[in-house]
Amino acid sequence: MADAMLETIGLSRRFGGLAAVQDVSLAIERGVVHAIVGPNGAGKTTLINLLSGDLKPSAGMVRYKGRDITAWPAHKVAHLGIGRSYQKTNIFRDHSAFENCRLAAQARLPGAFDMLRPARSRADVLSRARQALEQCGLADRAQRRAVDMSYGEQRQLELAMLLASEPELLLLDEPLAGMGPEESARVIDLLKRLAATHTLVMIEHDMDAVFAVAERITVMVNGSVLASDTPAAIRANKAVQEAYLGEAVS
Amino acid sequence: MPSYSRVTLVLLALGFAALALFPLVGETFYIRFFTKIMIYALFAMSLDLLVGYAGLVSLGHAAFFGVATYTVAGFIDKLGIADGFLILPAALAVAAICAAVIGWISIRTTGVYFIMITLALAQMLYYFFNDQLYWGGTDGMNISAKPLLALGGFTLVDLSNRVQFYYTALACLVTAFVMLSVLLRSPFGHALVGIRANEGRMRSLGYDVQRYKLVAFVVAGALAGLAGFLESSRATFATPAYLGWHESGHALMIVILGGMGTLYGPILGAFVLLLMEDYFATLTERWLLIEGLFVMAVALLMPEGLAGLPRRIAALRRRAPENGDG
Amino acid sequence: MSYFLIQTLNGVQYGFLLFLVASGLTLIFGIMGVINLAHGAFYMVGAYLAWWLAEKTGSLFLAVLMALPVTVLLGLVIERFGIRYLYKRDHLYQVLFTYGLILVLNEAQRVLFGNDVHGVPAPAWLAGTIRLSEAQTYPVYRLFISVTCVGVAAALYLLIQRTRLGMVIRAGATHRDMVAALGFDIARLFMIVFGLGAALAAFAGMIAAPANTVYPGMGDQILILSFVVVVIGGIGSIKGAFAGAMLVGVADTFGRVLLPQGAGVTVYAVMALVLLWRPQGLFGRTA
Amino acid sequence: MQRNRRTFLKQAGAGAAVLAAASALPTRFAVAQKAKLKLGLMLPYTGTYAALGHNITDAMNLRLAEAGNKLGGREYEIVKLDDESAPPKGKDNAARLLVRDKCDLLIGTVHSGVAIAMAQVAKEENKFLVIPNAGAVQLTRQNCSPKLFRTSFSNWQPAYPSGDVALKDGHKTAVIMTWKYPAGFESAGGFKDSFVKGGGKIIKEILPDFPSVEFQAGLTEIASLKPDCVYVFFAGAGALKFMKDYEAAGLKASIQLYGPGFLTDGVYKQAGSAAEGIKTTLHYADDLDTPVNKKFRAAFKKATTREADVYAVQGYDTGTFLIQGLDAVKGDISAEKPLIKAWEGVKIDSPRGIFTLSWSHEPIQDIYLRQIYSGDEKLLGVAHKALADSGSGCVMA
Repeated sequence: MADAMLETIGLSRRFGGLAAVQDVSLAIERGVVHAIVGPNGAGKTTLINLLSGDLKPSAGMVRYKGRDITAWPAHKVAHLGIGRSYQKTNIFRDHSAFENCRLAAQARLPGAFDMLRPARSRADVLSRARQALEQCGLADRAQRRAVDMSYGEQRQLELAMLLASEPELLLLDEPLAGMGPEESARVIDLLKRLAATHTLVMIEHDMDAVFAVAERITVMVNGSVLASDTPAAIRANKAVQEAYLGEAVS
Repeated sequence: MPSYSRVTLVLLALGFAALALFPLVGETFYIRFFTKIMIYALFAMSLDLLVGYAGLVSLGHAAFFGVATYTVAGFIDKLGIADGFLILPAALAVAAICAAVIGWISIRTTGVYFIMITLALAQMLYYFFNDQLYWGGTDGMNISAKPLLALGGFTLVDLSNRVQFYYTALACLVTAFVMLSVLLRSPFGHALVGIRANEGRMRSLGYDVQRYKLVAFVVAGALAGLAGFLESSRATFATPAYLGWHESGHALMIVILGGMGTLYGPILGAFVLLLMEDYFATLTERWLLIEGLFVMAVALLMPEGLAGLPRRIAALRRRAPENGDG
Repeated sequence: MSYFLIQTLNGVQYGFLLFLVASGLTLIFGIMGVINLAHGAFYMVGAYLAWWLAEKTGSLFLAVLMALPVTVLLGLVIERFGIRYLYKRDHLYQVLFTYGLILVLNEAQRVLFGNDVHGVPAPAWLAGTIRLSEAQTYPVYRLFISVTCVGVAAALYLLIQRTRLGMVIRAGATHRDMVAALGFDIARLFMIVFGLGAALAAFAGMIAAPANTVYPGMGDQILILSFVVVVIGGIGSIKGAFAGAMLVGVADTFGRVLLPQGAGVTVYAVMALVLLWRPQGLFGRTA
Repeated sequence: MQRNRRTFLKQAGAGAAVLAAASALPTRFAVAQKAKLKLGLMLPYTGTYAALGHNITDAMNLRLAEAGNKLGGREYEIVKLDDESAPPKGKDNAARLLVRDKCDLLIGTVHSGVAIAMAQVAKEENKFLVIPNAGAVQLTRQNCSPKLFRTSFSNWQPAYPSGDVALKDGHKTAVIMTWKYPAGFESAGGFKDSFVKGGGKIIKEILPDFPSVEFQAGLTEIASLKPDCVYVFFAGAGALKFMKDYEAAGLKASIQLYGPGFLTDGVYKQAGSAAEGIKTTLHYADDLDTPVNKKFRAAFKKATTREADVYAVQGYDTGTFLIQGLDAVKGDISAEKPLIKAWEGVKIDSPRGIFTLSWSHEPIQDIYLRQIYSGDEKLLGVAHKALADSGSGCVMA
């Protein structure tokens, strides 16, 4: 078994009286594609937000490579090499696709705070951005304004930005949401390729996609972890079948 | 991010050239008046960095302008030091430090909070000078001399000479323009614009958003300090009104009238607004009524300001035939 | 009554007045997301109307009754022909528009009522005083202001928490689209709220007129103080406005007594401290 | 005759915003106005002090009209400019009048901060400045100048006699309450000078920040200190509110209130019973029983339908001052030495009584004691005869 890259211990988050995430202890292993599934309102996105630093936990701990990063602000978490994408497309609408990726690529490189040299003269940043666009099949869309792109393209841009910042660990919140079958296939392909070199945590509703790429699956219900195991074991798990997969698998 | 079209660049060059030539033909009073306009343009430009690029709507920017004027007054009339090479950095530093403290408190908040907090904290500085008899209180204080810009007994620039002062102000304006252009083209500048567009996303990409904002706030504060240094040297006067929120509102007006998010907008805005105020005042005693209505109209009808007019007109033209066809 | 107690009374009473002005500001912001710099100008409009009508009718209460609809109408007109177009824009434009509005209202006041300073007599039955100490008495009218403020606070609370309009207002504050989808006329709702906010500020000006004086530009100072109150309390929170107003009133009073050198700065220092502790204000929602 | 900048600009055909037109203005103007004297009148016509600006202007025009609208036999023209009581604009406005409009002489203003700015511009441009109101002491002390004259008062002046008055009334202890701003301090200083010299004791100085009108905390302090009397300096809205609060706090009956005339002038009618009994000192009293005053008040009322006040008197005297000086040099304002000499030697038979100028160019004048009595301001007598400001720190050079 590989070592745990990201670990949560008793992680909880309450919103007023509602426990959105409750006592979640997970170990994400290095190099593994780890899917988180569960019905709407199960607390999946909240969990991602807790991992990425967008939300602070009410209780519990997050460890990355053995280091306690609980309640670290999002930008510091990002600097560790944990990147995330959003379920609801979250891009710079008035920027070109290229500039979207360029900003992402610049973020973690030294010299992001440079006030003198032109941003567009940074060869390392530019090539990263270009590469990311290519990987996501958006090379020919580089100069298009993000807001003018199709929905599917915007979803891919969301991924491209993530890649441009070259994280080790990717937190993907429904990367396939709202995509047509063709686009989905392309992205699943991309995710498989990424899996070779990255650790992936993804929330996804598309069960075919989940079983196609995931090596581990965590099932969440009502903020708690119901089961966390290999896809085969999850498929066989009675409790999961009853609680969630029942209709989906049959 | 300023990436100017060729037409804009040519117009800019022409504009600056016209300003450079003006003292050759202009009459004394207008040299003085244009100097003032350029100083206010510089001030508004510094505010534009916050409002137009970083998305930080500050309603307390005049405070940094004002503390610089009192720094000049303090050096010359309280300490008896007239060395401009000492006063200038000190004025910039005082403005920057005030901006750092006010910024540090303010940038924890966003939106309306930010507007209100910058306003209130700036008022605090206003009342400080307003209440201290040592600084002349409400009367303000005359500054008995102009800062001396001399090296080894040789006067580099004689600020008491109106034409030389004019060119000093112009040089400062151009320098600030170039400096900000460079800044906005840099990774830092791009990040600022990104923060304005989508702060949360920038954070999750790994940008320390607060730090960027604070640095922008301090840079803008220091530039406002430069404008304050120039204005107090020009007018040889310091008054609490320089720090008041009406001055901040006025600067905001210049920025929006000219066109925020363009560095030349504030210059355009300063010339148009100050000359227009000058003209309104000759029309009627009730000129503030006209100005108020004008301000409201600009807010409603010209969100992109003068700089955005060509684009708007072009857009209208494009739309008109379509409508005709339909 | 001891010296300390009397000073506390002064501070609390001042706080009540500040609350009355600030509540309208926080209401408009909390529900409509609009920053209204002209709030102080509405306060001034109220004071001038109260003075002018009281002078004409000889009764302050009659004046208030007549002036209130006028100020509501003023609010409605300004919303309909100005503010309405700025909801979706950056706050910047609201700042600019209402800044222009201040200039216009200030100048209109001068054209209509001139530059003189005026006093408004309190109604005879409230004109008395109460003895507080051997040397000092306290005007009954000031106590009346406090009672009125409590009344307004209670009425606002009931309106917002207990009535159908209040329910829609509260829902509109957080879920504008949802309320619209449910068939409520959001545009009309906002118009009403803006009118109500403007009238609250004007009402404060009317009620305070006999205890204060009526003079040109009187709205400027009260505006900044209202901002401080609202920011301390948490924008959009009536409860917060109340707490903020009390804090500012008491801090200002004791600042004058205990720290006369820095009296002008006390309230701002208090504000800065509160914000360092809670950037969203005492009762503000976390962003 | 009088022209304001509106007509001036219209004639010049100016869209002043246009650069070309702007630079064309001065030449046209110089040709058209060669023979006339140009007086630059810089006063507030908008804002808090607008009423003062209007009274000064109207009374001055009244006086000049009485003299046949000629100064030293010369036609004149007045260029009016609203200073908005805005210090940041003070220098530019003064420069506009002196540099662009080429006025021969500058007159103004009400706000001390603006006047201080004007004084410096006048000095730089080497032009005369006549101040018809602003009372900042520095204008005729450390900032005095041979070409600067004041026809009104210094803040110290009307206040100084009030200390003696309080002592004479049998008071031994006093609390001073004034806005924390220069005019308040200078006025309080005047009271202190004479009160302490005569053996009185100042228990405490309460200084609310300008222009706050929240006085309750201070009043409670006064009530607990129980001084024999209180000296205050507030004006306009602040004065009105203070008097009402002072009465409502129950202090009026037990602790006598003193102040300079600005405390009650213009607002005592509004204050009603709250002003009753307050004693003030000033260089003027409405009911001065002299022919000059009566005639002036009637004429001013007729011309403007308003009642004259101390500001109108100052404007009127500014007119007399101009007439006497320029008559002496036959309208030749370039004859600076004789003109200064003439102005230094003026003897003005003013509605406020006859006054002359001190060596620091400040009126040497009688200060009157007045009291509000049965809703009217009554003259009680002269509090100090021919009082002159010390002019300390003034070096005429």
